[in-house]
Amino acid sequence: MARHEGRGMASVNYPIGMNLGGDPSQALIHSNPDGKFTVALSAIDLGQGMKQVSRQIAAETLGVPVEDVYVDTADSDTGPHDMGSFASRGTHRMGNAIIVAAREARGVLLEAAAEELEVNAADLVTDGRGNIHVRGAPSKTITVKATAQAAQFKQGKTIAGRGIFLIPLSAVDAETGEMNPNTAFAHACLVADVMVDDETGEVEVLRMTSAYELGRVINPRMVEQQLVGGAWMGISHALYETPEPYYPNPEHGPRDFNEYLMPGPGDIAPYHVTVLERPAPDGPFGGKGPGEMCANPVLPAIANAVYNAVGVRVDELPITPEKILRGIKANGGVKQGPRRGGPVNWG
Amino acid sequence: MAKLPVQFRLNGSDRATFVDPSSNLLDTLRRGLGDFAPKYGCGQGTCGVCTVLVDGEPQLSCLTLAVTCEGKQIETASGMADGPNLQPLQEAFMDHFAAQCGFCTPGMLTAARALLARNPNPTRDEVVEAISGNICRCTGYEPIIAAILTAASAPGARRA
Amino acid sequence: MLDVRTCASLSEAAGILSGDRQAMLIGGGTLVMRDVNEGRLTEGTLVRVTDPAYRQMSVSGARVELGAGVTMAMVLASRELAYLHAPARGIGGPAIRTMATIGGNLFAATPYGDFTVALLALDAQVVLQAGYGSGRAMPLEDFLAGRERGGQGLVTAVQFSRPQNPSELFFRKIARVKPKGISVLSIAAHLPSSSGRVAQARVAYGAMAPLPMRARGVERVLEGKALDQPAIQAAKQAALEGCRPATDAIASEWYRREILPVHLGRLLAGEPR
Amino acid sequence: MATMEMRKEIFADERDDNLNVIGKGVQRQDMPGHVTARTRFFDDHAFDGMLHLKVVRSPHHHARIRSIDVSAAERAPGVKRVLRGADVPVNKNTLLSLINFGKDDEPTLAVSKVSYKGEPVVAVIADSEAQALAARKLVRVEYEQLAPVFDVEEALKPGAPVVNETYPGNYFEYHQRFDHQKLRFGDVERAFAQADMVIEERYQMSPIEHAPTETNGSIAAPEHNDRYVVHSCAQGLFFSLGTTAKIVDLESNRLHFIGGTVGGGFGGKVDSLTEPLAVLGAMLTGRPVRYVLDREEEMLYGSPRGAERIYVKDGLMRDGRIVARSIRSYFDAGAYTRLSSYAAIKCTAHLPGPYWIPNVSSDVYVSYTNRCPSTAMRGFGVTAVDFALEVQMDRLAEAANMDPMEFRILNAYRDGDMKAHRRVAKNTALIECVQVAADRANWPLSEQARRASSLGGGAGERSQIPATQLDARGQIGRPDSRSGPPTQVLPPGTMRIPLSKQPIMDGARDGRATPTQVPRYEPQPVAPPPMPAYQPGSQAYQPPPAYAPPPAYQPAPSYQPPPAPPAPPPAAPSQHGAVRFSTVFGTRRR
Repeated sequence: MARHEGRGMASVNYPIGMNLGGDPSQALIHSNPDGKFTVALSAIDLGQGMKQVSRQIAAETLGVPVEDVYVDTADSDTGPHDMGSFASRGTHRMGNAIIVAAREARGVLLEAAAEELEVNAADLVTDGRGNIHVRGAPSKTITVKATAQAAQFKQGKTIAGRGIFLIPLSAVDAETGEMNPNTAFAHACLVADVMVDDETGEVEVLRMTSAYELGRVINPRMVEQQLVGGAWMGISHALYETPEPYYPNPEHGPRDFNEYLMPGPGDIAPYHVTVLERPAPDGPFGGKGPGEMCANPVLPAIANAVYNAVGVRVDELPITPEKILRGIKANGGVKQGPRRGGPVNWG
Repeated sequence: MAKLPVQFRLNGSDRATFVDPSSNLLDTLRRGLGDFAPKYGCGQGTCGVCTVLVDGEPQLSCLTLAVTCEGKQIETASGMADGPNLQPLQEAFMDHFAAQCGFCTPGMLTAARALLARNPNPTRDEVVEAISGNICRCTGYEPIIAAILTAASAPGARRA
Repeated sequence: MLDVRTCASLSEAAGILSGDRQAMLIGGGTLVMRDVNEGRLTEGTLVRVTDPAYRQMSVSGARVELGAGVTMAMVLASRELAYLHAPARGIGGPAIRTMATIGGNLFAATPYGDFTVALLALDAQVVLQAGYGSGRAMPLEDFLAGRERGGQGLVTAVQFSRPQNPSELFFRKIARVKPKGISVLSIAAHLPSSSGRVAQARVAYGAMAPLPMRARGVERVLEGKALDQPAIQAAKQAALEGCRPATDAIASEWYRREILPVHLGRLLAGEPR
Repeated sequence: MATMEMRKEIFADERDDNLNVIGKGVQRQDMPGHVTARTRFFDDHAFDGMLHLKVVRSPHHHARIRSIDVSAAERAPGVKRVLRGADVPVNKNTLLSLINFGKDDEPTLAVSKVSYKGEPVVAVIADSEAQALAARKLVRVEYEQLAPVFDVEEALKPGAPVVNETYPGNYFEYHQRFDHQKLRFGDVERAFAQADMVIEERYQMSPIEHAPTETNGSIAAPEHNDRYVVHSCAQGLFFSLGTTAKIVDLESNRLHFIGGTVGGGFGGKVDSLTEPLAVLGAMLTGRPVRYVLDREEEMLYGSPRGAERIYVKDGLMRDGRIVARSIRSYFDAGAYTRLSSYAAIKCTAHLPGPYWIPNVSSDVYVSYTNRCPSTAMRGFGVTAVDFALEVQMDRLAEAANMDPMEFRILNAYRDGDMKAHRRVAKNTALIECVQVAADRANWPLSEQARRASSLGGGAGERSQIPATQLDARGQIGRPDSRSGPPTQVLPPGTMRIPLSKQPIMDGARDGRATPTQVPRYEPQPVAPPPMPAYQPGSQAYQPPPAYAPPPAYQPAPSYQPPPAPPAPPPAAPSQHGAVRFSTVFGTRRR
């Protein structure tokens, strides 16, 4: 028996939002009489965190504490049209629509505060803690709550906003494929260390080390959720999953979570991510969207690591123990590649 | 086919309802009694999202005949919090961001609760074993394992 | 529609099962309820047994008897049954183990049924009760051979001789997913030794044939040998005798044949999987 | 163990980090609901008198339906209604008809033939789930089996079984002209001839199931005001509402969709697999109807990420520069289009990966086979090709005798580089990711690689659009369409598609606060030379009448998008998606 360690890497980019545009998102925001805000959307939270991303973008734009904003999604009677949660479009498209809506609501809020403080609205700033004051004169202040009450019960103003974000649909040339596909791209590089058993073809992912450039990170804890969960899914796609294990032969499809193979909680590899932020010129606060791409580099990085470990190229996913074992036999044994680097430097 | 009465304690309250003889506990809790904490994920015993405690032991409610629960103590994730006060296990799940879509969370919490009741100081391997019947498709398990280990070391964790 | 009959005694249940072709025993529910939930089982009577004898364990004597309704969790809770903890832990996750019974495992279709593989290595007998009569014991292997035909009666218990030296029972389940996955294959080996030589070896496989099977070739070559490299090599050579593994969602027939000797060799050599 | 760190100093001059809550790891709004089990998913709603719907599925991969007998099922206990194809008001749809892309090709319930194992044929609605399951067994369908085809390349061969009558060649038709989507940039053939090495490999990704822990499903219930409330797991609420409104032929405002809290999707809940039948059931019974896929249905018939087969051919110089990349790939759509047509375009836009390569071509096909239709999944159109490209990159690095990291950095795209789809790259950061990952993995890089930057080294010559060889490969109706001959050479710098417009951010009345970056969105001005006098109408290869596409689909009235503003002739893209995609894709500026 022999186990062989190998190391592989891959680098990728990923387009943010629906290819070619034409995918509008709308948002509505309104305030209660005491300055607490509701964002009404028809966006979908699949677990990726749409509600919280929307909440933080709305709170930042409004200039109020995040606790003073709740996101209500999705009800087609109250939330205006949105294309949906796919194509890494949620943060980028809906985030921008929310900014538009929140800017409008903020404009009314500041106008109302200006009227109460008898100053010019252009001179007002928010402190993000529920107060509005004159720039450079913190003592000349009014709370968001008092402003909202005055706006609605005294001034007759609706502190509300509506927003849409649309990248207009663009065409594709039939003969050259020329097009305007996307406006923002995220980037990643991932290194996988694996151990391959040359008698059984089994692969253990020892650790993974990656760097992701995601534009502005709206919420680092949620980015971590996506990247860690996505890396697990990447291992799963690379080594385990398919509903057609003998594709294109359609037989032997799995019928349950026992037959559909995915890594269990005992198969987790230690993982270190470094996040870089190069803001997207048209993203909300420069945000892009990490949700989809985070599995992608794992697949080739593991394939390349397996090759480095035992000299077998598995070009058909998933990289099952059977395919590796067949490859080792076809090669007449293990052919290990060059060592690459030393112990990890996760410090 | 006549419906059969069934009565048990659900999260500390006596509850009774009528079921088809072949009804499973999952449907009985959800549609008969309105406790939506246990979820339908497979009906096969392969995903764990319907996990409940029956007399303190973890059981898959989708594979449990409702009539066999007569007189038993059933506990679900909706009964975990003490009023508005969260259990350390729930707080640890929050602190570790151990849920994304949240669909597996009630079953995970229930599986973890069964573990900590029996073994207040589990090793990582024991935590992994305890949730091995519960599928999570979002998190990669890591934050869930970390949350359970944190809860185990928290003061008052034994309550969980 | 489905009805449920609850029987306070084993003989009552056995009587119903032999008299009503649409009656089916429900133990822990892990097999039957799936068929109910997915609509494969829509008519007939589910027979449930509440007889305490059904869940009785006598574990301390030379002859061990486990009621068919004993669950994997009960096995795991028994210190006397430590030699069966590995196969019991191989069944599902904790919630499944609270429910899954030894009797049910005898009926689990390949690649399930790993506990049964361990029972084969222990030369277990199955206690059956047909109608209202008294029980009869039958070798597990014979029981399995007739399983698909059905009509053998109600399985009330399994019996086997307690291993003299529990550390001589080995079990290994090869799964893709850790810690809980279904079998690529499983191996159980009872290798009693007498002055350093194997005597009366019993080796069994799961997922290497349509039913859990005995590895008679391996048993033969190990008999009377010390567990040294040549013996292990001979066992690996003989490992595939009688195997008819399937191709399924977990692994192909080719792969199962390739790795069985590898894992058998590692098990016999005391190496990790 | 998982750890994450932020490297704020990189690109720091491009950000203003003086923000209040953006960038903070504050708790999720939905987390308290998750840990107390109070989060309500679509199925966590109780209705009095709720009925349950189960479908009868085809046991065959490909078969003609001879007869359907539902009489016994209709008489079964608890059964309230049995639905067949004839009961579905608009029993043919394609998902992207909502944006006018593609032809309606998929029935909700099969009528005359089934094209995949698991295709729904009959729906049974009963008081209880158990009764619906029992009655489902009583439906009798007689089939006459047909030869199936399972391989994407076999399906495209002449004489292959016709999977989908709407697309009788077993391929999605692009621009009403080609059997695939093309990408042409430079002259790959000439570059291959001049390259030191040419490396060609085949890659295959098998299908992948989304496997969310919550299966697809919905509950539809009659509401007051003669409307229907629908609790849905859809990933696009209005997408599902629109699809449902079209299929059940109901005005959109008579549907009240509630969702947004979904137990995982990953792309598998875009297809509206259950909503139309649940609503139709509620309409026809006057009762709430619940239709939830069981796990086996979800696994086998819940539409996977489709398989892809990808051939990559690269021309490589000994110094490690890639001088040409040619790709031919096949999306396995399964029996119906769903979203595969879109993925092929997205894939084309992604090529040749995040590298600057002066000569690129690709031919991306969508093939129909007799398997469950595939759909979007996390990384749609990109995941498989990234696998292929990055394994290929490993091969190339080895062939050039270079370290794989250094090889990536050498070939990485940088700000100002021209991409193969003729737009300039901006905001790139591949090199920095490689550098940081190498550092953290303790993978040594040369001084030169460590000094490289996405900000420099691009543009200049690399920003130019080369002269490009065009061809007629895959033109519909040509007998030798696989080896279509060269047609013409586009001069350097040719652009035919208008640059994208500024994003529209409508609604703001307050122009003062601009907490976000000002959109800088127009591509860098690349001075296009005068357009060549290219007249597509004058080309020799016009589709013969036999291959003329059927009349364009007219969207349902309730989904008529706003009228397109006046546009440059002929039918340039509008701002509102009102133009048929099939036309859009075929349009070029003249």
